[in-house]
Amino acid sequence: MKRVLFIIAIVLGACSSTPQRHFTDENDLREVQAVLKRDFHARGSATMARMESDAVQRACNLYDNAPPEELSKKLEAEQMAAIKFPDGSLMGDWKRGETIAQSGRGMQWNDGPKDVAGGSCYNCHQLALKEPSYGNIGPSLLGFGKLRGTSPEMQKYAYGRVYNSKAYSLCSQMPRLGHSGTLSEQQIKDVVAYLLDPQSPVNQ
Amino acid sequence: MAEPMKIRAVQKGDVTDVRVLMVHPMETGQRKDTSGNIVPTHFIQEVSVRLNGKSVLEGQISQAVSRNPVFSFRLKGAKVGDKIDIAWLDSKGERSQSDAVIA
Amino acid sequence: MRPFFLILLLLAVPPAFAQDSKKEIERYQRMIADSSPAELYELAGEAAWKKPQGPNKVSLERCDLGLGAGVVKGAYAQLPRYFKDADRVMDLETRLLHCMLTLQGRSREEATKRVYGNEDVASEMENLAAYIVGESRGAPMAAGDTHPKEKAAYALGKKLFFYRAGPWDFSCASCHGEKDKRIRMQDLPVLSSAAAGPSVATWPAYRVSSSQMKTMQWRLNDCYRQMRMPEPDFASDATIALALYLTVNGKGEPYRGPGTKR
Amino acid sequence: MNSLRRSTLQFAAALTAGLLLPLRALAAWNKDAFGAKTAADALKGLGVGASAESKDIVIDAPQIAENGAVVPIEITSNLTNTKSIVVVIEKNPFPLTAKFDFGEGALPYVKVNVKMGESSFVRVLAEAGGKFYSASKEVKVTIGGCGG
Repeated sequence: MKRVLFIIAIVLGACSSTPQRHFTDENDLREVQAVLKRDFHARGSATMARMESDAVQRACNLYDNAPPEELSKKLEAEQMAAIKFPDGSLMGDWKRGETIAQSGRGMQWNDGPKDVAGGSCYNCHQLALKEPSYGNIGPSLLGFGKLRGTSPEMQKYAYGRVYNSKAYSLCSQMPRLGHSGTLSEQQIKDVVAYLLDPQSPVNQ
Repeated sequence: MAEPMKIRAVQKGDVTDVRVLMVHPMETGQRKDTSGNIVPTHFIQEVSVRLNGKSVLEGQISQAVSRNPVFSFRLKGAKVGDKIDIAWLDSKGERSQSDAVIA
Repeated sequence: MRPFFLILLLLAVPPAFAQDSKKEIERYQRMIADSSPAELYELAGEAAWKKPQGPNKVSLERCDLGLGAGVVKGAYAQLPRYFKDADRVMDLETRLLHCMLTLQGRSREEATKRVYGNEDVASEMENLAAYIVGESRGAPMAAGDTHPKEKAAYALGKKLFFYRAGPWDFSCASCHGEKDKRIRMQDLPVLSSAAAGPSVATWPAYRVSSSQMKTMQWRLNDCYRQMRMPEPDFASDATIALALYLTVNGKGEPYRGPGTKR
Repeated sequence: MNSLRRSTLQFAAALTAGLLLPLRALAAWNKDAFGAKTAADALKGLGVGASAESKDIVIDAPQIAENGAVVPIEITSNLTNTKSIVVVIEKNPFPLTAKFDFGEGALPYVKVNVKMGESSFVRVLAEAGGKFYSASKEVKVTIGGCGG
């Protein structure tokens, strides 16, 4: 019991004196952005347009990834509204989905126009048990479809999460794979199948 | 004539620890160079270690030995001041030979 | 990112598998460090340091890396730092470039034509870095953190570290900001803390996966590539500020490079 | 890599002093065995017969290798008068990786970095007293970085 009290004490301590934020105000953000624009240059597909920051990035930067509640809700709703959900089934081919989940390519300056982009999923998530080399920045998705089923609502949730994770959790570290143009509609459907399809190794 | 090897031979009690660093690409024939064409196979096949001119170890190796090979061997019955020379021959017939004195 | 106190309450303990595989990977890292060709680059770097070059046909042996002209022993462990002659904070590669321009009379364009080598031929900068850092082995790292410009560079480095940008909204902290995180099997040190020590103490490093000796400038360059950002300018203030931020965070760690990594 | 100053001097010194003995014929490289696509064919090519498992062959290899390009393998044979050691990486395209023959002055020990295409068993065979012995160890090759 003593140990639990001790932990709660730390937690309260940490909350009361909120740590000094990394960026004081919008001007601070602009100064850092100016340094990036001065000291970087375009290369391959990575153009300097990528230095522009949108409302989501500004909010997450300014508030150390924990913006006030109503700002988060507002921006999440805007992001959700921008997701184009295809009609009909959102489950594609889980075999292609596995290749996408394994591949870390896409959007880098050394990715050529002919290179097929991947989702880098295994970098951060566990998915199929047979792949021991997985990251843990994101939660484990082992047995995702077995646990949650393949209802249209679940397909839409999975599709939306992959398309734009910030629509669900504004400052999530998961890239906006659809919103950023990394993965195509079909590729996202294939990833959804990899997550939900009972045949997929994720659900074995 | 290929780059010389880096040999370190140190006497420890009655055993001599020999470590040799060789400069060689050890191409497997599966690698593509920066402009995208396959680099043909090219690797060390034979290695010979001699103590004072007498062969003590003969090795045959494949392209599965890593690039810039690093070997460690142990000799017995040698002493500080003895001479070790190591030679290799690769799949293109290139050779290299270096020697060192046991410290 | 869940608020701070929730993480504390969860006190997640990594599952057993990840625990002993972490131990096994550390064993692998020790084994490849034992039998590494890194030494070959240190030798080549020593030769490059002494080789007269440029219009002035002068070697780099009079280059002041911070401890006096030509002093190499222990110099890297005190970089990056402020240099009065250039009125600028510089890391090792920036300082070497400075000496190439001022002592050897070389043009910036020529000296930076090929700063990153390949597995067949390392770059001059990579060989030089391997030699110079090797001469700081054992010295506790002590990058400059007292001069106003050093403090400003640290502050800028810290802001760059936490600034999320680019199509994937990543900052350095996205991967290097939280304990016990991995990308696949690759452990991610929290570089915004003292845990940066072992990392900055082993870069530059021979990368077995590419059979190349890689420098700190390359390390930052390649991280930005994988963050899907445009390319940082070689030896720019942004890269120096980041290098200084990481090295000051790891202050006191005994330097033990050039390292050998996967 | 431009010239290596210290080693070059070492090499040059040997040349001038005439110490450089002519290169004798090295052990001829066994083309069939090294060209074999399976471990069994490779061992047949080397004339290595059936082997008994033996704990006297000690293999020190990482359980997990972050990258298959450099996997350090250290082998010690404690079998009395070991004549040779053979290293086979079963899942490699060409499994036979190395064969070392030990003469009078060398201990049956070798450490070498090898490449592994994927996770696989590393099998080591030793010839001692006219008989063959073997031991093996599994090495898991993982993907370390962001796979990009």
